[in-house]
Amino acid sequence: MMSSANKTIYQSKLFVPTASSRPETTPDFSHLKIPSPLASKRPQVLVDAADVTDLAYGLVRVLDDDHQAKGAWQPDLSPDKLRVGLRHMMHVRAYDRRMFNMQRQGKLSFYMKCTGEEAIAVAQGMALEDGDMLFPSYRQQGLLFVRKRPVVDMMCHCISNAKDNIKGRQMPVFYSWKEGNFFSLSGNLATQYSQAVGWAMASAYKGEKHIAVSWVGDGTTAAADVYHALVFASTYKAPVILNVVNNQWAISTPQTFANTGTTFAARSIGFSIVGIRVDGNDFLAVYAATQWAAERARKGGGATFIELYTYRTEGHSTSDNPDSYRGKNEAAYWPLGDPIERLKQHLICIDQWSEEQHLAQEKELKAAILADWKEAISHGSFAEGPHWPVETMFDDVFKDMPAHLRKQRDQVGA
Amino acid sequence: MMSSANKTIYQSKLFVPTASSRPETTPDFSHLKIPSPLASKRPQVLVDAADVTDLAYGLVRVLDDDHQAKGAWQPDLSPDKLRVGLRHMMHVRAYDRRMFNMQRQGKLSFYMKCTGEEAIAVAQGMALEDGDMLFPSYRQQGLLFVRKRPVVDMMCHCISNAKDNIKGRQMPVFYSWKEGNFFSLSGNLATQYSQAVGWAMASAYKGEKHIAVSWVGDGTTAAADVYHALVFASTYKAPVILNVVNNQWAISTPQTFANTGTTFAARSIGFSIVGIRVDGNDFLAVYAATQWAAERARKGGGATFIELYTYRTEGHSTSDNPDSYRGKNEAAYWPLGDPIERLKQHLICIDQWSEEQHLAQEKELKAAILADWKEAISHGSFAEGPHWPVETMFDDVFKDMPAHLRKQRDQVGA
Amino acid sequence: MAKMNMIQALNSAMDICMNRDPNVLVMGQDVGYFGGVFRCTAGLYQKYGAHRALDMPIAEGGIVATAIGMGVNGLRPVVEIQFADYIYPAVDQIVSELARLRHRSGGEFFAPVTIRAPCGGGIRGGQTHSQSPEAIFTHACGLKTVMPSNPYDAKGLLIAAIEDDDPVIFFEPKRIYNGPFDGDHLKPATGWASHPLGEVPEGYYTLELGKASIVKAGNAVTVISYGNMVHVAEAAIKASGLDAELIDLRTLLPLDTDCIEKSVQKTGRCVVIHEATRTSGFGAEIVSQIQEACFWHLKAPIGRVTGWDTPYPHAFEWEYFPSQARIIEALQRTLECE
Amino acid sequence: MAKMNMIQALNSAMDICMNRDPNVLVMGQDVGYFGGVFRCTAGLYQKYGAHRALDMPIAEGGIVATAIGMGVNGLRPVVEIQFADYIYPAVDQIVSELARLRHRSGGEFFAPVTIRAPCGGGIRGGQTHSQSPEAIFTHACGLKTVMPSNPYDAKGLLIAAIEDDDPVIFFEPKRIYNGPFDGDHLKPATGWASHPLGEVPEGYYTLELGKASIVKAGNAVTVISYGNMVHVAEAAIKASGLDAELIDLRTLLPLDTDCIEKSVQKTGRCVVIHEATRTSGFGAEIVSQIQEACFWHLKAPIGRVTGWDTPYPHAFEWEYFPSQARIIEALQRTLECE
Ligand SMILES: Cc1ncc(C[n+]2csc(CCOP(=O)(O)OP(=O)(O)O)c2C)c(N)n1
Ligand SMILES: Cc1ncc(C[n+]2csc(CCOP(=O)(O)OP(=O)(O)O)c2C)c(N)n1
Ligand SMILES: [Mg+2]
Ligand SMILES: [Mg+2]
Repeated sequence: MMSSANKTIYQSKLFVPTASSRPETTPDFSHLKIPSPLASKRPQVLVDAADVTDLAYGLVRVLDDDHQAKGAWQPDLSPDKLRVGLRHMMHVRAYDRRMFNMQRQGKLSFYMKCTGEEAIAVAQGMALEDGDMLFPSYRQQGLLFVRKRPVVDMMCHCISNAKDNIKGRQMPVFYSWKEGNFFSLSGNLATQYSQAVGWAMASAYKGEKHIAVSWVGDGTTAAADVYHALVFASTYKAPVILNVVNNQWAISTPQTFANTGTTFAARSIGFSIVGIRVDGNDFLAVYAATQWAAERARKGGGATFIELYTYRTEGHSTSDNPDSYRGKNEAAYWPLGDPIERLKQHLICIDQWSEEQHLAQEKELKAAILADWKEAISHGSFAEGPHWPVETMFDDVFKDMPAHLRKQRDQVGA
Repeated sequence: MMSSANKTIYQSKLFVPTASSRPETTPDFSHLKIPSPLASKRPQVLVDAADVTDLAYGLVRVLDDDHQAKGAWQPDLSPDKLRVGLRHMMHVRAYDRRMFNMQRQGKLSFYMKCTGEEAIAVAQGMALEDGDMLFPSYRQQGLLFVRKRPVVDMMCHCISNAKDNIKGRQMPVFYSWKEGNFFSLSGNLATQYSQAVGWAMASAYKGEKHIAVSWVGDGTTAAADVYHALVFASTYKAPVILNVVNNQWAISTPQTFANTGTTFAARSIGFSIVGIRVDGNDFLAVYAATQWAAERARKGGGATFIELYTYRTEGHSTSDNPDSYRGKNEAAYWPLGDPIERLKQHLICIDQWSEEQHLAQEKELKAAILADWKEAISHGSFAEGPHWPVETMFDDVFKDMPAHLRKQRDQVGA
Repeated sequence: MAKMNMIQALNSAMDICMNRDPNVLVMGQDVGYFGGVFRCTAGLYQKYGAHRALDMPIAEGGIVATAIGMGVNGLRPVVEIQFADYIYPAVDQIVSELARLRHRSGGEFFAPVTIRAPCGGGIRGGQTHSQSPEAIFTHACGLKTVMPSNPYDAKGLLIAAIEDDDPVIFFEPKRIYNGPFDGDHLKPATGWASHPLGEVPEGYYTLELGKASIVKAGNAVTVISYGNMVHVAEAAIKASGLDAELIDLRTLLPLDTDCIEKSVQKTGRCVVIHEATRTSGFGAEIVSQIQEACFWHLKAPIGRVTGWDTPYPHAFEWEYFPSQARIIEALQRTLECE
Repeated sequence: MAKMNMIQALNSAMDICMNRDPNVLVMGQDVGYFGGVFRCTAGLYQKYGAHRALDMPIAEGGIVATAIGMGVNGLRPVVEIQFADYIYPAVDQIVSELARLRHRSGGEFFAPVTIRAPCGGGIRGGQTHSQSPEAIFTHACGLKTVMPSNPYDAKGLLIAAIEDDDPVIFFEPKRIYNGPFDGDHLKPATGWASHPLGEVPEGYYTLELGKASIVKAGNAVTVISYGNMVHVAEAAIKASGLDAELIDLRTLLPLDTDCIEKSVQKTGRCVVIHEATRTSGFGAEIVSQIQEACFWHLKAPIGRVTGWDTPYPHAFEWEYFPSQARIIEALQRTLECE
C-alpha cells in the first residue's frame, strides 16, 4: 500500500480505527442507539456489579424528546433546584465565552471551554456534598460555580495576577481551591484519577463519610492512572466516583482510539465496579446517576464508574481549530442536543420557566461576568501585572525554603 | 481499632482483601466452582467478544475427574503428541529440581521453579508455530523445552559462564533466545506484555502471519503495561495472545489483591477482547484454548486474553519461604491437581502410557539433566568461571562503543 | 536548498525516511490525520496512510512499549511524545527496557526507536508544557540523547537518529520551531528564512550523532550550550562584545568531549548554559568532565547558567528563562577571575 | 540503647511513627502480612492491623498515586517500593505530581509522602535489583532525597522523613541492611552489632534532613560519599593510610554544602564516590558545586569513583561495584597533583 524506492512493499493488515467524520466527510450519528428514558432500570444502590452490567451498555436518560422527565431515574429535584442548575450552566457558558474572547484579545495566554458539557460538572456538583473532594480535569469549571467560587477569583487565576490564589504558577484553567475541596489541576492527564482513589481510601480509613470524585476525558481513559484507579478502587472498595466525560474527541483524535470497540462504561465490568452510561447532556440523568453513585459509595458499596456521553461542541482549546480534523459543524449532527437548551425546554414544559426569563437571565449573567472581568483586571493583567512578587516563584517548592533556593532567589534580585 | 497515644483513634471502614489461607488457618478451596468439561461451549474463532463473555467466568476443561477427555474443547492431539507434552513437562520439572538444588548448594545465585504450572508453557508452546514470538515472564521455561533450546545452554545462562549466550549480564532464569523467537526477559514485571502487542502490530503491518504471545502472573495484572497491552491490542486488533497465569500468589500477596473481586479473564470484557478462563493444570484444555486463540489472531480476529487457573506449588523463588505467609501445604488442598499427574493418568487411562514407562522416563530425564549439568559446569561455574572476559561488560550498551565507554573499559584494565 | 523552519525540516526528515524505508513509521498522539499539534508530521498520513502515520491512545508508556515491540520486529518507529513534560509515564519503558534491551540480551535483541519530544519553555506553557528533562536520559546508559538548535541540524540529526540502530531521545526546543529566539521576548519574532541554518537541502543527508559544532570561534571563554539556549548565548556574546567561543553540543550523549576540551584548553574559562533546572542537570556532567580533563588550564570556576530549581512558572517565565543578561553576567564573572 | 541492624532500625522508626500518629501507615507490595521481602515492616501488620500495614497490588504508579491522595487527605503514608529498580513506573506520579503539588497549588495542597526503596548492588541481583537511581530525584525540584549508611542514621532520618511535610525519597542500600560492607566480598560478613552506629536508641529521635556527617576528620583530601560507599571509602582510607576527611552526605537534597565546602577549602582535594552510573550521576552535581565554591582552593581535579555506564552486570558485579582499589587509586591520583 505504501510506495517505496527499492524495498519490500507491505500489504498492511493492521486495523486502524476511523473517525466519526473528517473535513472531507459528512458527519453522521444515525447509527447511535438512543434509548428512551423508560429503557433503563434503576437498581438498588448496593447491587452487585455483576448483576447490572446492562447499565454499562445502555444510556441512562430522564428527559425524553418532548422534554418531559420520565422513567426510573427521575431525580427528586424541585423546580427551584432545576432553575439553580440552569443558572449555573448559563453562568459557565457566559464565563467561557468571555474568557475565550479575552484570550483572543491577548489578555489570557490560553483558555479551554466546556461548551456542550455544562450539565456534567453542574449536575454532578449539585448531587454531591460540600465535604466531598473533587479531583477534576480541565473541563469541570462548572464545579466551581456550584461550590460558589467567586468568579473574580477564577479570572484572577486565569490572568495570573496579584490576586491569583496559586500565585501565577499555572496556566489558565488549572484551578486549585482548597477551601472548596477542589483539587489542584495537573497538566498531566489522568494523574488525579488514582489520587482520588487514595483520598477516598483515606476517608474510609479514617471512618469518615466523604467521598472523592474524579473526571477524565474519553481520550484520557487510555492512561495508566485510569487503570490504577480502577484496580485500587476495586481492591479496597474505595468510596469514589470515577467519571469519564466522553465528548467524542481528544484534540484531533476520535474516541474510537480509546473506546476499544465498546462503551467506556463497560471497562469497569472486569473490575467488579458498576459502570453506568449516562446521557451527559441530560441534566436530570446526570444528577440522578451521580446521586445514586454517591449513595452507593457512602453506604460502603465502593466505586462507580460513570461514562457521561456528550459532545465537545467547540475546539479543544484556544490553540485548536476543529475544522481541520472533523466534519464541518459536526456538533450540529450530535443527537443528544445541548444541555442548557434541554433543561430550559424541560422547565418551560413544566411551566417553571419562560423564554423571557431565559433571555433576561442570559443578559444578567453576561453583565455580571463583564463586571467580574473588570474587577479581575483591576487586580492586575497577565501582561502588565501586578503579579505576585517575582521572588515568590521560589516559595512552596518546599515548605521551608532550603539554602540553595534562597541563593537562587537572591540572584533574581529580589 | 488501632492504639495510639493521645490522638484520634480511627474506626477504619476500609475494605482490605483477605488470603486463601495464612499459616494460622487451614486452607480451604471448597468454595471454588469447578465445572465439568461438558459445561463450556467452544465458539467459532471469529466470534464477537460481546457474545462469549461467559467464557470469562467459566473454566474451560477437557480432562474430567476420571482422566477422560470430554466436551467441546477436546483438542486434536495424537497420543504421540500427548507423550511429547508429558515428556516436556517432566523434563522441566527435573530441570527445576536440579537447578533449585544447585542454588541451595551455592552454584547459582538464584532460581525460580514453575512447579505445578508446567502444563501452561508446554501446552501453549506446542499449540503455537515456531515463527510466533514469545514474550514470557519467568515461569515459562517450558517454552524453551518445547522449542528445543539445549538444556546445557539454559544452564550456562543460569551460571553466567563463558557459554552464557547473554554474556553474564542477567540473573538466572532471565533467558533470551533470539533464534528460538524467545524474547529477552526483563526483571521489571509486565513490561514485555505491551511490547508483545507492538510486535504483533508490526506483524500485521508487514502483512505477516506470525502472532505474538505474552504472559504475566496474577499479581502482575495490576501493572500499567497490562492495561496498555489491552488498550492497544484492542484498538489495533493486534494478533496477540495475552495470558495471565493465575497461580494464586504473588510472592506473599494473595491473588485477591489483584483480581478485583472477579475473574482475571473478565478484565478483557471492557476492551472487546475475548477472555477465556482455562484450567491451567489441564494440558488438553490449555492446548485447545491456545490453539483457538492463535487461530483467531491469525484470521484477523485480534487479541485473546487467557486466564490460566493454576497454583504455585512451591515458593516464589529460592529467596522465599511460603510457609511464613500461607497455610501449611496449601498446595495439597488445591482442587485442580498436578498437571503432570493428570496428563499421565489420562494417557494411562487411554492405554497409551504406564506407571513403568513413567518411572523410566523420570529416571532417564533426571540422568539427562545431571549429564547436562556436568557439561554446563565444564564450561565454567558462577563462582569460579570462566566467564566472558570482563571487558565485554561494556559491549552492547550501544551497537558501537562510544569513547566514554572505551575509556571506562580501559580502567577496568582489560 | 530550500528555506525551512524547524518543523518543516523535521517533517522533511521523516518524509525522506518513510519514503526510503517501509519499516519507518511515525506514531503518537494526534500525529496521524491532524499531523501533530505542532504540525511536525503534517501530510505524512495523507501521503503514507493511516498505517504509517499512526494516531495513538493517550498512554505514553503504551506508545513507547509498542514501539519497542515493533522495533524488535524489524520496524523503525519514530514516536512523538506531544510534550517532553509527558514523557514521564514512559520512563520505565525507556529506561528499563529500551535503553537496556541490547545489553541485557547479550546483543540478541534491539529496538531502533527514535523518540521525538518538543521541550523547553518560553511559550507561556506553565510547568507542564515547558520542561527540559534531557538529563534523566543521559543518566540511563544505552540511550543517545540529541537536541538540535536549528533546521539544518534538526533534519540531518533526525535522519541519523532514525537510521541509528540505538535508541535515540530527540528533544526539539519548541520555542524555536518557527524561528531562532535570542531570549528577548519583546523583540518581534523572526523566522528561520533569514538565518543561514534555515537553508536546508531538500534531499537526504545526515549529521553524525555525537559531534558538536562551533557556532562561533573565540579565545577568551568557552560557552557550551544546546537547543534554544545556543541562540540566547550567541546574542549575549554579541551584545557583550566578548571574544567567546560558542559550542552547540547538538548531541548530549555521546558527548563530543574532544571539541569541548580543545576549546576549554584554549580559553581556560567556561560557562555552561541550559534551560533545565540546575541541580543534577546535564550541565553538572559537562562541568564535571571539564574540570577533570582541563583542570590545569582553568583560570576560573566553570559557570552554570540554568533554569531555577523550581517548576516552570506561568507568570514569571522570563524571570525563569536564562536570559542574555544572566549569561553576560556569568561570562563577566568568569572573565574577572585572574 | 539497643543493637540494631538497619532493618530493625527502619522497622523501629516506622513502629514509633505509627504508634505516635494514627495518620501514619505503611503500604506497598508484600509489606503487610509478610512484613516485606527484606522484612523492614515485619510485625507492623500484626501490631497495627491490615488497614495500616497495607499490602498493595503490583503497580508502583498506583501505589504512589494513592499515597498522594491519602497525603492530601491528612495521612502520612510510608510507601515501600520493593526495589529501587522498580520505582520507574511511579516516576510520573513522583516527578509531575508529588514533587510539584505544593508549588503548583500555591501552597494549598501537599502530600507528606515518604517513599522507601532498597537500592544498590552487591547482592548478585543483576541489572534490575541493583540500581541507584537517586540522581533523577535530585533533578526534580520539590523532593528531598535521603540515603543513610547505618542503623543509627537510618532510624533518625526515617522518622524525620515521615514527619516532614515535604515528600522524601528514602533510599536504603540493601547490601548493608544486615551489616556494614567495605567492598571486600571475600571477607566474612560482619553484622552491625560490632559497629558503633549499630547502637540505636529504642525510642523516638530524629536527625535533621540536610545535614552531612563527618565520618573521619582529615587534612589531605576530602572524600564525599553516601550510603554503602561510605564504608568502602572508609576502608579504603584506612587501607591507604591517607589523611583523608570522609563525609557521609546522608541527605542529597537539600545538600549540606557548608560541610562540603569547609572541608574542601581545608584539604584542597576531593574525591566523590557513588555506586550509580557515572554520567549525570549525583556526583556530577557535587563536583560542579565544589569547583564553583572552592575553585581557588583546589589543588587537583575533583575525582569521581562511580559505577560504570553500563547496566549492573550479574557476573561482573565486583568489577562494577566501586572497589577500595579504585578509590585508593583515585585518592592517590588526586594527591599526586601538585
Ligand atoms: C500525559 C499527557 N499526555 C498528553 C497530554 C496532551 N493533551 C492534553 S489534552 C489532550 C486530549 C485529551 O482528550 P480527552 O481525554 O478526550 O479530554 P477532552 O479534552 O476531550 O476533554 C492531550 C493529548 C497531556 N496533557 N498529558
Ligand atoms: C515493576 C516490578 N515491581 C515489583 C517487582 C518485584 N516482584 C518480582 S516477582 C513479584 C510477584 C509477581 O507475582 P505474579 O505476577 O503473581 O507472578 P508469579 O511469581 O506468581 O508467577 C514481585 C512483586 C518487579 N519484579 N517488578
Ligand atoms: Mg474528549
Ligand atoms: Mg502469581
